[in-house]
Amino acid sequence: MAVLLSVKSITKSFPGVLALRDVSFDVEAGTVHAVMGENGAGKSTLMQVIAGALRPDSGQLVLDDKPLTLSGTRDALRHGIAIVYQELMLAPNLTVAENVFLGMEPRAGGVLVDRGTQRERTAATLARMGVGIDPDHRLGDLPIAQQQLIEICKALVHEPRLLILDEPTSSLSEADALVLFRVVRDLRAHGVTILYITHRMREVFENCDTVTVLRDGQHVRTVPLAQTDQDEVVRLMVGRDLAGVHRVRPSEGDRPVRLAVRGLGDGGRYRDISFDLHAGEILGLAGLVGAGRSELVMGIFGAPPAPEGTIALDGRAVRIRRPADAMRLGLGLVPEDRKQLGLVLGMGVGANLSLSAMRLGRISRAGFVNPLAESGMVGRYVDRFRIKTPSVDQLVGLLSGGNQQKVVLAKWLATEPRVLIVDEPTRGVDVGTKAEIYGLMRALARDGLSILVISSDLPEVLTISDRILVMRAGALAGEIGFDEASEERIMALAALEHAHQGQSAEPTAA
Amino acid sequence: MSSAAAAEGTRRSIAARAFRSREAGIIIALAIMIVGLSAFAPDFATSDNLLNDARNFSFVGICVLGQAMVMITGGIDLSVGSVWGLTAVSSAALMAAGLPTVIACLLALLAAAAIGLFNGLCVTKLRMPPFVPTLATMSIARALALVITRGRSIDSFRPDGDAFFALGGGSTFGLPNPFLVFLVLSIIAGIVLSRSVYGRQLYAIGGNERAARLTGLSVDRLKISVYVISAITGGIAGIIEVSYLSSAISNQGLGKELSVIAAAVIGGTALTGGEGSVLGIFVGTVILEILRNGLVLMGTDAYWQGVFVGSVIVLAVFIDQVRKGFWRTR
Amino acid sequence: MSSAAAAEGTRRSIAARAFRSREAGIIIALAIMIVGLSAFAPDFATSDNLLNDARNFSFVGICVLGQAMVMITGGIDLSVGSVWGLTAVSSAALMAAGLPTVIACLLALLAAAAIGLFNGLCVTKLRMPPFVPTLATMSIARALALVITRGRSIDSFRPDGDAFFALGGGSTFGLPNPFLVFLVLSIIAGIVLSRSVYGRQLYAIGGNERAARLTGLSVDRLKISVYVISAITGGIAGIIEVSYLSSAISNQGLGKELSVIAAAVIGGTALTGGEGSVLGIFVGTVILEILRNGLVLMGTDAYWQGVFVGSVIVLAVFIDQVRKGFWRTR
Amino acid sequence: PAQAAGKKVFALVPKALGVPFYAAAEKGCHTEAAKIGAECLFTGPAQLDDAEQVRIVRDLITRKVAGIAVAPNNPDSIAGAISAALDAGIPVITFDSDAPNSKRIAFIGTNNEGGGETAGAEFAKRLPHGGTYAVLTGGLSAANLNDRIKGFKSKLGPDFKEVAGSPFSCDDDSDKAVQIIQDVLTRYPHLDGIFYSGGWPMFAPAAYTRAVKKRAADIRKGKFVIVSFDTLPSQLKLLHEGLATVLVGQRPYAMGVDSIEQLNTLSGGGKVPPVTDTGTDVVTRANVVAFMKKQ
Ligand SMILES: Nc1ncnc2c1ncn2[C@@H]1O[C@H](COP(=O)(O)OP(=O)(O)OP(=O)(O)O)[C@@H](O)[C@H]1O
Ligand SMILES: Nc1ncnc2c1ncn2[C@@H]1O[C@H](COP(=O)(O)OP(=O)(O)OP(=O)(O)O)[C@@H](O)[C@H]1O
Ligand SMILES: [Mg+2]
Ligand SMILES: [Mg+2]
Repeated sequence: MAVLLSVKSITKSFPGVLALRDVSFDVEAGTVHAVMGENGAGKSTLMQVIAGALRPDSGQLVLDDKPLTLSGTRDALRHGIAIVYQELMLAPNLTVAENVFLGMEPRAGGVLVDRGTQRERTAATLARMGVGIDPDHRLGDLPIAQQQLIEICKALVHEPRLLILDEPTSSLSEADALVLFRVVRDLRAHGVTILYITHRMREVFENCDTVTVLRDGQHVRTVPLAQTDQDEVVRLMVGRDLAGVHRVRPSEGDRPVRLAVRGLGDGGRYRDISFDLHAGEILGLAGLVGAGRSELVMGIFGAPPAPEGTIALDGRAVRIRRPADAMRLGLGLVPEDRKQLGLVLGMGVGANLSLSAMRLGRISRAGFVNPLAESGMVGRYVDRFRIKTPSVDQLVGLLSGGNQQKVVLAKWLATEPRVLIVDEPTRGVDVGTKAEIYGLMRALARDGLSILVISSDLPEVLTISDRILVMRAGALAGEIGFDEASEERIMALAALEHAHQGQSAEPTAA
Repeated sequence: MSSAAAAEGTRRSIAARAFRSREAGIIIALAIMIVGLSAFAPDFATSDNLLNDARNFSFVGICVLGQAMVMITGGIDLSVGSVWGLTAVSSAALMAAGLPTVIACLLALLAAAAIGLFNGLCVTKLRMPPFVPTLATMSIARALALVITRGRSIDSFRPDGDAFFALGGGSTFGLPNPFLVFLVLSIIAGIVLSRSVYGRQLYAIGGNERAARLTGLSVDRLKISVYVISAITGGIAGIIEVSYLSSAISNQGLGKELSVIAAAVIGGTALTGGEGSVLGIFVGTVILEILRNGLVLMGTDAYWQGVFVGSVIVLAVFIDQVRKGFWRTR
Repeated sequence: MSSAAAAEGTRRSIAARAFRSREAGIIIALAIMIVGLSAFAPDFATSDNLLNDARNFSFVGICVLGQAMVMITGGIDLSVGSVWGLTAVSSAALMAAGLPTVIACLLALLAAAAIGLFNGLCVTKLRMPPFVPTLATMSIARALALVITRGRSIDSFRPDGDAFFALGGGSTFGLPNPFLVFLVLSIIAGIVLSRSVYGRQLYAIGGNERAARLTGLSVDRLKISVYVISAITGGIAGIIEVSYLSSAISNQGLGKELSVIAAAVIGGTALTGGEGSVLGIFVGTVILEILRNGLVLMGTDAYWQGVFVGSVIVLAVFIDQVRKGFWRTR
Repeated sequence: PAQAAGKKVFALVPKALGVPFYAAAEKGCHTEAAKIGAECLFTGPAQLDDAEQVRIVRDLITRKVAGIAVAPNNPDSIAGAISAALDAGIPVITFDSDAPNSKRIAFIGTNNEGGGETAGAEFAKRLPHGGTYAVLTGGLSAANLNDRIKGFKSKLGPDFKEVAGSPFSCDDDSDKAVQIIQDVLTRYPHLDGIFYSGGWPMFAPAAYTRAVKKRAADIRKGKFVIVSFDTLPSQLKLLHEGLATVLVGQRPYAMGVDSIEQLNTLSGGGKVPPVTDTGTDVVTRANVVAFMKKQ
């Protein structure tokens, strides 16, 4: 096959960080080319260089055997290179259609926006992707999952020859991911070349032809997937063998109920939800995007409090009016959207880490922060989570996606909670770290921490959950015990025909 | 609720119905005021008085249009009041120096535009927070106005005929000319903001500048343009006021930046950018003026007036919030 | 670059070394000014003159401390100038009415705090953009000051002994008392902002309010508190000024909100929240005052002064940007 | 409401609210109004702003008051409004500062230039050999203050020299006024005199006393001359303590009284003199005690 793009010894550094070091490899036309690597390996940086969003310090891009120097993203688009960034790059105050065509608006009479065309072409592209989103809907009102789909749509309307997808599935549920894969195959069929970044092994082996592995900003190897296997890829990424993560049967013997939720609902997004979370249990909460899982846990956490239903902690009924109450009761919530809800991007890693612990007086005395205790704690968590950052003062916003996720987790564990709710715990986290996080959660559970895990990544829910609840359209669709658990059963419950939606399954209280 | 507001803000540009509902709250507030005033101040509802008001709020109103565009990109322009003054005196001075009216006004507006350009360059190329350069030009433009007049008022100028004085003092079809100017500019601004590529891109910058930049918008040029526009609107207000007062003095437009920004904010323009509509700021402007006018008509104790002004501002915005609240939860 | 600034902002609160470097640029600007002035205005560097300056910038400086806290949470307080005036006249009026000095001042400060509370409640509970309620109270407080004085000046009050007058007029260890008050408050504010849980939470709110909320910070209560503090600092400035002038008049602190916000911004406080340090605003405050003082000492033409003020503001911030630039790219 | 109340409503429009000078005029206005059973409506712009003042006058026309007495911020811009009032049958007179080119029926007050000349004469008399002087003013564009300064300078001989940077503007802010005096005395320690076109620095007695401390002896010896406009209590006290040389006072109270009186006559169809000079008080240390008693 012909080489479409070749990357020639690209080097890129940021203040205090050498993100890419002399990276070279070829991308063959009409293939789906996976790029893998640990968090902070330099994947996004490399992609942004290829898409003209970043200028390399040195090195050269070659497109169709012609040297390519990009003045910016517009320029890249002109050469047929489109990118979907790892973080959403959309204006929440504009409509879907306006976002899709931002900077490339179809014009009527030279100056005015041709709304009709804009709307139609957006609708058409969305239809082609098989998503039913109203082009006139205000973007900010959509959940991230859908915003992610809009990002992809935004790249597609320009009919690129080279499409870069930077962790597109990280905020998509299994179902939406399938949509994406269909689109990807469809594009490949039409000769479009795709650079595909993900941390999910299975996606790579199911959808890609070739994989390029980066480690610490250096190119490790580019190999056709046919000639390799998961373990090798992992080894290439991590530089060592990883003990594969296996399911672990929960210890027998009835554990006391830690968190008891009864008839929780907000009348719309989630209704009449009842379940028990036992001490030291890891309870999975599966479902499609839009099932209302995030809203549910937010309701438990008091942000905003659920209008209907009751919550009991260790048998005592509790009123949780605001997150502060929840924290005081020993609850922790790692939110779904780390940028909007999890982190203060403008503050340093350390400051973010200590923010929640600070309030509980863990590292402060008489209202004043104890610098030693703080730096001590921060250091511990940065090591424990292997957070890749030049210094604890580095802006969280400048960390790689996965490392940001680690900071959010660490921040909440620093509060030493008794119940930890995690919404998409490993979104954008690399295999190595995933394994660590799973191990960590198990360890914490063993020490008696109760964990409620929302995950749209089926293998993930299966691997770590002792028990799985499935939500559908705002109601509990059912519960799956450890032994019956399988992807098929989960999908069956999660995606039942909409005839049944609305009516909720009977409480699953023990 | 700001997001809810923005939601409406965008919907507006798509469905005219929602457009109305976006500003419903503030319009209700205005309606209440009008009813109240007509009741307590019989002279208020007279056409004479209303026409006076229309003339009066036009000066600030014109500036608000420019200011709103700056605010939509997430900026702020404090220099507008001083630019107003500088343009006023310089146009008068140039006429007094014998230049033809049109030339004099154009030159004065050019000076205004230059100040706007300076603001824009500082904000974009030098990455300064908008507050800084516009605060600086606020002080500089005012000083230049003083330098030109040496504190005296310019009134000796006799433009070709009194046609010039009609601009601010005259009326057409029974409507005061300044109001007509304001009306026309508002319509233009309304279309530009809600329908034009340029306008939508301004909202995009206010909504997510980084995304706008990465999408290839020439953010800097767009930002510079709004500061220039804002300065020019300030200049237009100044020139019209000169023709209205038939005399220019260096402290014209003094402190007006506050009324201008206030009108925009009351009209639902967000200082954080990305939100705002012409209808909203129009209403905001009207509220502030009929408030001032109404208080005098009702013969309120001069010393207490400030209390009423403040209270009404809060009330108006409160009504707006309440409405949005209802709108959100239903 | 604002993010880079924030980076430093946080670093400061962790490593004192970086703290210094954060404000390096603006300090350099100040140094240049001082050198320049000492060269061109021989009288500038005299201890008498410097002590006068120290007294003069203390009034505004005290307000800037409160304002900065508001701005760090992403808000703004326009009412500070009027609260200053209201507290001034009401404390004087109460003393004139024969109340003991301390009681009178406390009551006046209580009134100020009430206004701050009102602002805070509007911003949090009613979800108003900070600009609106503080603009309203700016107008209300000023009007109340007028109502109290009916435009006259209050100077007949005789507080118990002249101890009260020493507060603003006297000196201790050769340093003017207002300056000492400012110094002490600055140190307290500095420690609170960089070391206390309270202060760190303010930065978090300014950086990402939703995240802060979800992290269990009682955002509303924190926000309300800063508006109250800002109002109280305004009140303190007012009272000290009364004791300095030994008379109160309704237009005290008129338009000071602008100087206060300007000082904060020049000192590197971001109107967008999450950034700002006491050292920075201290320097910002000093720059503005010695600028005014220096222009007089150099005998600059009165009409041109505004031009210099504006230019120096831009230059100071420019130097700061340049430095940050170098700092960023190395 | 004017008619409804049955009382005639006369409006007194100052240059700006919150200025002690006009507060005195308001007092006169109210007392006189009460005497003749009319109502005094005192209203004006929050700060010196001629456009705002024009609007207020127009509003008063709409409100159909029985008469308007205005102290124009800008004689030219007010002219239109004045004509409009007369067309509406509302008599308009000016007080404190005049608008000679307008249709106003009468002017009450000392025109500021005249007052300035008086001050200038006093100043020159006390510095026979001339000398260097500074001028402190409220706002560089305030017409009435500029008139006072114009008049003041017109009486100074060639051997008087104004220092660089003068006139210094304090924006009607006592605090800033005192600061400026400090700065000026630092810069020109051997200054021979200062002219305040308004009493601002002296409204802050303690601060003022400190500011001129160094030259206090010179003032008493007549080596350093301070001539100030206005004769408010705190100024008289300072003059008595020898911290000023001459006070030139207009008579705001009288202006308030006469304004209502004349408006009343006019609204009754009567005639009034085109110009009423309320005269100026010249207060020196010699007659200050007597003057204070008189008040
Ligand atoms: N703007 C920036 N300023 C400073 N450092 C940066 C910046 N962007 C990225 N980095 C650093 O460069 C390195 C590579 O970042 P990059 O985002 O490419 O990693 P990644 O492979 O995409 O990781 P992930 O899988 O978590 O997305 C990281 O150490 C990151 O902290
Ligand atoms: N695909 C969708 N179609 C329509 N509405 C959706 C969709 N996805 C999300 N929503 C909206 O968001 C609400 C719930 O979204 P939420 O993010 O809570 O889903 P979720 O189960 O948490 O999925 P995830 O957490 O994996 O994103 C829905 O009630 C709906 O209002
Ligand atoms: Mg990445
Ligand atoms: Mg969710």
